[in-house]
Amino acid sequence: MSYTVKTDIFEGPFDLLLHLVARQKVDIAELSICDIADQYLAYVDTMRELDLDVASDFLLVAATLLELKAASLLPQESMPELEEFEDMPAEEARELLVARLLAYKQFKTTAAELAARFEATSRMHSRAAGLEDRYLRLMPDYLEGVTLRGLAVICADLVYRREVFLLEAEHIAAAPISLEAHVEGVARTLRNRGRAMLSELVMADASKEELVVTFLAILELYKRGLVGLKQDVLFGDIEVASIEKEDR
Amino acid sequence: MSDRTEELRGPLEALLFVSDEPVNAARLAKILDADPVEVDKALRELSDEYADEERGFQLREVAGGWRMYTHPAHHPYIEQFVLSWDTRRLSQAALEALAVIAYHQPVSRGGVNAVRGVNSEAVIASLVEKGLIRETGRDKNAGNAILYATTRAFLEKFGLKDLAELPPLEEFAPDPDTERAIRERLNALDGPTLADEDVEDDEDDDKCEDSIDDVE
Amino acid sequence: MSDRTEELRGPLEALLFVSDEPVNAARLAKILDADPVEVDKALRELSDEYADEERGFQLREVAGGWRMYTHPAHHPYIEQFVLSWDTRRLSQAALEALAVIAYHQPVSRGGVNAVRGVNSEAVIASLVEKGLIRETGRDKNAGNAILYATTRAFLEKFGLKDLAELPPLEEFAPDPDTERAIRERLNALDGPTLADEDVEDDEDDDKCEDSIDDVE
Repeated sequence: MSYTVKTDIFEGPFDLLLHLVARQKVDIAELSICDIADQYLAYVDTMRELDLDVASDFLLVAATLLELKAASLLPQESMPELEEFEDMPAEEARELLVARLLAYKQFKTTAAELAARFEATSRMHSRAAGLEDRYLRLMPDYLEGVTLRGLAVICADLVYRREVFLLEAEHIAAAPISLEAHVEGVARTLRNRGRAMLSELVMADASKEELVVTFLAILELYKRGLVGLKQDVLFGDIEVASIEKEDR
Repeated sequence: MSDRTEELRGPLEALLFVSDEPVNAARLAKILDADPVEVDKALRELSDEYADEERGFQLREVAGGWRMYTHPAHHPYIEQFVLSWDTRRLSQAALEALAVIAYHQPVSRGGVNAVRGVNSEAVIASLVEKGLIRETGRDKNAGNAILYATTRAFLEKFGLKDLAELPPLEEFAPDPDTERAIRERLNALDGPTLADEDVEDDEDDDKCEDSIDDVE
Repeated sequence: MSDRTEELRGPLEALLFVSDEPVNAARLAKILDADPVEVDKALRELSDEYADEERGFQLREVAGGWRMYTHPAHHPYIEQFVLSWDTRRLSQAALEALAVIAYHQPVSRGGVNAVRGVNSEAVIASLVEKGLIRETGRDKNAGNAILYATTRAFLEKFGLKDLAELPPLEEFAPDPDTERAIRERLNALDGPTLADEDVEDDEDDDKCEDSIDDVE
């Protein structure tokens, strides 16, 4: 299956943590949250170079591990606040992490079972030959109400949307503006301020290219689930708000 | 076969042959103007007959109905003949998300994220597009987050009669050794011994709602 | 049946069951790596067997080869069954795929995906089942991807003599060059880089993702 070839890519922070936890079969007594945390961070570090977006998914668990590590070194110290594990004593945070990991492990196993079922079922083929001609006219009219013109409009619309999209993208590519840099820039601003209007995110003297890239950056952040968008009136200013990552 | 089920065989085969989805016995009985119990019996006999005679096709009960499929033994020939390498596989990420949805349905994206520990938006969209899951409502208690459930196509593609046929989730719980190992390894060396506290149920982790709805 | 033709029965039934057109004995023999004479014999025996046992389907030799058909004795039931089929209309996704296929045929799944910006596997399968499109060949230059085209039923539904009668897309597009540009792009996209092996990574088939690649 496809995932077996990407050996060093993990499907999420729990997947990586599970891998690290399971990898060391020996010396259980020697292992500690410190080792795990260090290994985890080392991995996230290499990942960060490869793909910042992927790495960001892993940071909450990294932060939790760090908290646990700190707690194990300095049990009396109070811990910095963490989003999901906020105000939670280290022990509880650990317990939650263990519970999450166990639940994830359970579903990973379940997924493997489902994959096996899917694989087995996909070796049995239903008949997709369609009806014999004599029955075709009896079939319900799945295209009821659809006109030829309607079909053409749908196709033209798709094609046009796609075309504009590509043209815009090509246009931007010509300018030395990195979308990823803008994504980072917008994300940084939002991290500091929580929310901002689109008009505030683009400089007053921004070129059309910069405007477009900033807008694309906002769409990209929206797609990644990092920001929410709100526009009160048509053609009005757009509010971009950072989303607390409580659902990670 | 009894006389009656013998009579039903031909018409049943013809209907099943042309059907593009699983059909239940009641519907077949109605079309054949026959007793549903007889039809059900005839279907089971037919299914056994195909199996006994090692025919190229089989009759299976899936997704709430009966449908003919080729026998898996002949898959390599069929692949060569029509399907080529057009086999439809699912990524690990998609399978994980699907597993969570299958067992916790109806469940929000936040619920799936919580179990997987990672944003599952893209995989959920791809599962919807593949027709394996669908939107089934909104969670009023969680910012109107969209709830997802599996479809009939899911049952069919996974060879399940109904959702009750899903193997119990408990079967997949990590064994005590794994659990102990995970606990120990995430434990501080000198930390307090962990009591066997209740493992938190992830279904209830729905504080993580649809992130976009939060803002609006 | 002789031992050998007995052995061939299962695989032959499986192949004929899924085939949507007559297949000749030579082709079947090649796929099964069997003696064409034996295959021909097995086909005749199978055909007789269906007839003797009054099965719901029959195996007939028609122009171009062998094909399974429903038995005429059961036609009234089948007609009633087909008439009872769910009249749900096509989803927006299915209409989009159909529109793209109508205008760009023959086109691969990858080509439809490229225009729609999302994976179209499930809708294409449903359009085939509904008899609106069909497989029409393979794209040798794109990993043997299956090519799709509309069916005669599609033409009849819209009262078209042939595809040339489809209203020109240009009438509906703001830019007359668009269609040509897209065709060129589709051809480019259909190339080996977008071979169908990649379909399992559907999460990546996303419009936005494409855009990032394009920009960088």
